[in-house]
Amino acid sequence: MSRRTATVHPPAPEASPAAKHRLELLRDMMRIRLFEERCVELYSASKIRGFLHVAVGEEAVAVGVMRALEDQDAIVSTYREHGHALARGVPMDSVMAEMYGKVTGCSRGRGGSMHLFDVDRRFYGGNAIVAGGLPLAVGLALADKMRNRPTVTVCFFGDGAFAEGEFHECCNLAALWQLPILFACENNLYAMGTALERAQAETDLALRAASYGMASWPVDGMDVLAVEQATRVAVDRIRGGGGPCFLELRTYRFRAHSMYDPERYRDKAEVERWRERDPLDQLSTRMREDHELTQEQQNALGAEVKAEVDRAVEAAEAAELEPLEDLTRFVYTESEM
Amino acid sequence: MSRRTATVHPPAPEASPAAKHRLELLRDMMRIRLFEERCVELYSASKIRGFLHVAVGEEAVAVGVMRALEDQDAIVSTYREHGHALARGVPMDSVMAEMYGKVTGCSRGRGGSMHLFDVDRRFYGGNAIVAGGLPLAVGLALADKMRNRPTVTVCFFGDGAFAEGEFHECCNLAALWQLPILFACENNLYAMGTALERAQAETDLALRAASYGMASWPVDGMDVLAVEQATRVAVDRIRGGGGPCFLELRTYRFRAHSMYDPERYRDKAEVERWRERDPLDQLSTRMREDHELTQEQQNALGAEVKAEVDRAVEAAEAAELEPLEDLTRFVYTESEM
Amino acid sequence: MTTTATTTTAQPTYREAMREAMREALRKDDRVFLMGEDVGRYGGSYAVSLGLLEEFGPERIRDTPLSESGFVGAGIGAALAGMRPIVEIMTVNFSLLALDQILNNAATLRHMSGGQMNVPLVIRMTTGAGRQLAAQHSHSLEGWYAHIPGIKVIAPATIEDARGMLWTALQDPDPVLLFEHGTLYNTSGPLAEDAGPVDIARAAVRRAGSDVSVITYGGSLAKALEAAETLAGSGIEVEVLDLRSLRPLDDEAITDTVRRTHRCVVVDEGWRSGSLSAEVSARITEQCFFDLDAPVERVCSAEVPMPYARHLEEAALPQPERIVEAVRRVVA
Amino acid sequence: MTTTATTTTAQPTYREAMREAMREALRKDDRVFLMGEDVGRYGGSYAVSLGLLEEFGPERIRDTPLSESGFVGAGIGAALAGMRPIVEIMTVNFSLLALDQILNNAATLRHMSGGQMNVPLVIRMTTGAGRQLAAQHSHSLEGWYAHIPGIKVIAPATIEDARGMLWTALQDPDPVLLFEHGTLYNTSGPLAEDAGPVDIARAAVRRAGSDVSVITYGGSLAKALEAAETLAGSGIEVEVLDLRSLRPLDDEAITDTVRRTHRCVVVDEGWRSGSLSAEVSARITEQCFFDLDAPVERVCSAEVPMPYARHLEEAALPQPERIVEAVRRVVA
Ligand SMILES: Cc1ncc(C[n+]2csc(CCOP(=O)(O)OP(=O)(O)O)c2C)c(N)n1
Ligand SMILES: Cc1ncc(C[n+]2csc(CCOP(=O)(O)OP(=O)(O)O)c2C)c(N)n1
Ligand SMILES: [Mg+2]
Ligand SMILES: [Mg+2]
Repeated sequence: MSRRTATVHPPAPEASPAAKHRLELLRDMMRIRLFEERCVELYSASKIRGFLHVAVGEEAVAVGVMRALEDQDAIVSTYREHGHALARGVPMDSVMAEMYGKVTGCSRGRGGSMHLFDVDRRFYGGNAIVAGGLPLAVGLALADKMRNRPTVTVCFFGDGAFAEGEFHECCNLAALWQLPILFACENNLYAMGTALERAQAETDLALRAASYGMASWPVDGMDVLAVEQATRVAVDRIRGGGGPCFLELRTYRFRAHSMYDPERYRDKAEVERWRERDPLDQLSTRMREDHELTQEQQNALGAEVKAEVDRAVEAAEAAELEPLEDLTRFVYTESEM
Repeated sequence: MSRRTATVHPPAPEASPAAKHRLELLRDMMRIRLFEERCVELYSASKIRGFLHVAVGEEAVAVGVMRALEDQDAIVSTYREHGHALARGVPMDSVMAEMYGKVTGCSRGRGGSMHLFDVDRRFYGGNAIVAGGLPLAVGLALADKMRNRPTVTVCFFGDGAFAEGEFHECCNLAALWQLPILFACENNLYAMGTALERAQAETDLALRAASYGMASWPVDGMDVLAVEQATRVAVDRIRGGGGPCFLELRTYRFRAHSMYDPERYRDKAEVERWRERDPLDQLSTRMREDHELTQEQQNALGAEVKAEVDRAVEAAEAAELEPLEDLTRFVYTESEM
Repeated sequence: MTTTATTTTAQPTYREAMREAMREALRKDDRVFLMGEDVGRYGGSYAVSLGLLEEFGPERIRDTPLSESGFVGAGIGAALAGMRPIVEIMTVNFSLLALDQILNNAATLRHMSGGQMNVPLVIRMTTGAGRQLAAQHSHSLEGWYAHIPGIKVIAPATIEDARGMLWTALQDPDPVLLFEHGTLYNTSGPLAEDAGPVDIARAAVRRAGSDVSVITYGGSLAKALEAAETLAGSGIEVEVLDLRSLRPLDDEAITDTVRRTHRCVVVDEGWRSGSLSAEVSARITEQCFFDLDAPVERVCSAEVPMPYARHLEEAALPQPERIVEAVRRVVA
Repeated sequence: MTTTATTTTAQPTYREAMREAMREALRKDDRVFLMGEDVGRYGGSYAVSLGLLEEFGPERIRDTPLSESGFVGAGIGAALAGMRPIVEIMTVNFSLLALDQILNNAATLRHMSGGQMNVPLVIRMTTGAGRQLAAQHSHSLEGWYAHIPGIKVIAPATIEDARGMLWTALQDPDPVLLFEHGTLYNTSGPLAEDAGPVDIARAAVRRAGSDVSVITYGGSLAKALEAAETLAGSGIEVEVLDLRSLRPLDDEAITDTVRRTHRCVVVDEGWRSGSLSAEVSARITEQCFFDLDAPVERVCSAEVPMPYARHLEEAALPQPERIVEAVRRVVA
């Protein structure tokens, strides 16, 4: 099972391993960015329907975390999970086909944007109930621990989940039972239109998680290298039997919560300030400064990724719909029905 | 509206106000103790059915907290609430009649032991869902705050409620909205058969409550004077607009969780150790040492309280059952039906 | 789902009618307040409360954290303390997180206390499918809620009811759950300038007919009326009854229409097994069995978590064509 | 509610039969584990798991904190990772706190993922009234759960089924909710030494009769059989059908018995409106309307949160006398 699908863009011959690595991170982030930007266009063109939540601006979190995981590790995600899926290696074709509701989609078109699944990659899906995926992650980690499997389960969730009781039940269970689970909190400062300080009595989320007695710390979620580094530290600790860890990944969503959001609750200036910390620009600038990346290479990379997105769209357009007579399949396991 | 029903046992003429006060506290605790001991007998005699949870050993919490409240304050309680009801001034006759399921009961016999209500005394009832009463308390406090009423809502709950998500949602709401609510946690070290350390990753409950940014501290729940004192401090602070407070009232239940509990999960020695700190004995001993109470007075007090319990039992025995034709009353408000 | 600021209009949308109903309640009764996720700054996830924050302020248009059990229970407590809360739950699926409070507290407190108190609370939520929101945002559980004694359940299907049911629900001393079907918000229709409160206890005949009764409610009403039009073309006169109140059910209206037409189809977006349509069918059997010329039929949703793909979602839901077929079967 | 340690016996109680079923499963399949509040040290709130901790240890007999949503969801996750969890919820009322996990996850994950996974989970819980536990501990919601596609719902009413249904449920690749009526635990009856797994898909005729069918399940079966005895005294032969599986329903068994007797009474401890009895009645109308000589009747619980007082609780519940009266009406 391979977590990466397409081959990595060939770096200049003299590139160091570190440089190669950064190039891969940049490339992974670009794949997410261009994929999601295209999805927004496709939504306006009514090719994609339902709710669409993009994570533009938060790509460093998805890429940094996934890079630090092994194939055997499990992931539980949210409804804002295109980036998590792509970074985990779910083929872009199957993700785009899912957005189209086609049978070639990673959930056969039954899930859509909020419910991407790929069990072969232990990607246990997008979950559209805030905090609803956390108990699943606790159970996955519990089973792996009972079976002495050296695996870590990562659960993504947003700052909004902190107000849900389910989150607290899960923190306690994970810490009480010392489960191999990484709580990956994407703190983008808003839950829909509700700013963190209007939703949480105590806004220091890492501190609150620490009150369950687990290792917990904040991370610059706009710096992919920092995210990867922090995740490696956490995952090593967890795999070593150290119990659960909590990472508060401080990030920001550049776009609206969903396609229906007129963004009345925050001002453009704030968004602009954060855009200056665009995780893609930060990394590419640094790589150019370090002479690891030329403008030409960057353009070529962009063109290559754009081509991948184009192919995914073409494939999705051409793909079949599931036959109507299959409507009631997958409610129960067929051998049993 | 009077919170006390019977008159206070007349203290010796030379008794100081402080001595009078302690005598009242002792008397209130004795009323609870003798009432509950009688309930256990009546259960064995099948006069009382359903679940019966007594708080023998925890009387100082009920009496100390209630003493520090005003008539306009509101109370939300649990299924282990006989003591809370009696200390709040719900007449013993109506509580005993409720245990019997009689129409003269404080809930007309529809609630039983776990659902004692007395709205005139703002006693919003026993609730048999662990942590289920907390959201009600948040709402009562919210309404009083919106109406600028100088009231405090006290919510009782056990250590077990800490694991329930509802508890955490309520801590956050109360602290975020700075509501006039007192979280009265009766930490008796067990949730049914589950010891605190096998249920909570972090067993310092006051510390965890503090993580919501509210004033929070532990109190010796076997010392009625300490409980009353701590509650006064908390209630003054809350009434003064200081936002919610949390008290961890460290206590212990001397008897089984309910009448069905064979107590396999704790050893007799532990129970015996705690019995040495019996809140009634502690107070009466101290009063005798301070020459505020003679053995004769204490015996007389016991006889008086026993007589009150006897009268309550007689009244309950003699009381009527609600007529069968009224079965479906009180599901909807009648003017509307 | 964009919207314009409300003005009382002759052709308001369902969304605007609901908003106007809330505005009226907030103006008339200072005990009324609205509480829920993103009802304020955001303007409501479906923009129903847009503009109310500006008019009534953050105390009465109260944004809550994501704590469904906590703030629904808080609504119950506030009602006990004399307020008249309107609690908004974004989508019916999330109400499952608050079900303990709704069933174990709101529905039982009056009875458990021997009638000492009542819970004058209104809980509004969006329900139903049809917008490709998939399996965790498309349930239609209003009929399921109608199983619970101690609460009332209403489902405004028209602009008049969207405008008029809320106030009446707020006058009710007991908890009322009000379900707004997500596909209705953008529908619009004529509304009298002086439109106001309407009763919430009785069903309403939305179309008179003598051949067969189609009993439905909420998001399925328009589909039933469309089917009735089609059938009128082939000479079948359908009477369409809009239940409006799912608990209690208006038995009189149900038996009246069945006694008139002797044939009945119940249309319900809930999953077929155990849906409200079963209760309606069972009651017809109990109350007018010998008036029936044919077995009562049901047109419900397929028993499948709602799929995302449009063609599958459409196939899973009651549609005018399926209603037409069912009617043709019962009149055959 | 005391009990003695289990021995395989010729006259086990329902409690002992359930315990033996769990012990067998834990022995046969090391993927099986039991998780819930007080299942270990305490021995189970109804002593069903008494002694299992000593035999299988705290990893496999796992006490949980009071976190219904958390540990039920954990059971789902563990099932996804290859385990075969048995999750015990003390009482059906508390399952409302876990309903989000049951409905939004357990019932939908397979479908949302396009069939990539399944959830082999068994959730056991105590249900029903009859022990004066009042309005927050006496619900009978198994029929309500039977509305949800993606899960199966079973209700063992006999010692054989208490002994045999669990293993079969654990072999099922999909989530199964198993409801144990609280009044059954102390009942006992003969059980073959070699008793083992039983099917969980089919209903069972518990008493043959030609005059009228009484369809019921779980805690009401004994009441139905008692009523049948009484009626036999006055020459009315009642056939008693035990549904056993509430989802899916055994349509064949239902129609078979109704076609034989042409008259039917459904007995269901759920609140009447929207109870499973409504679904059964509606299906009979749809599947054998013209075989009916009388309208299907229902005997259900009064629509009231369960009162504590014994006389009121008894009056609220289906009782043999009420079943007898209903049968006399339909055969009249
Ligand atoms: C239980 C529940 N309540 C409400 C919603 C509606 N909703 C969807 S996303 C969202 C905001 C969540 O914010 P956060 O957890 O910070 O994640 P983000 O969207 O910022 O990534 C809300 C309220 C939901 N999906 N589930
Ligand atoms: C939500 C819920 N889960 C489980 C139960 C069953 N139960 C009743 S009391 C109890 C223990 C509660 O312990 P704690 O909160 O410490 O209160 P205590 O009994 O010690 O006073 C349990 C598990 C319940 N009533 N409600
Ligand atoms: Mg956020
Ligand atoms: Mg305790």
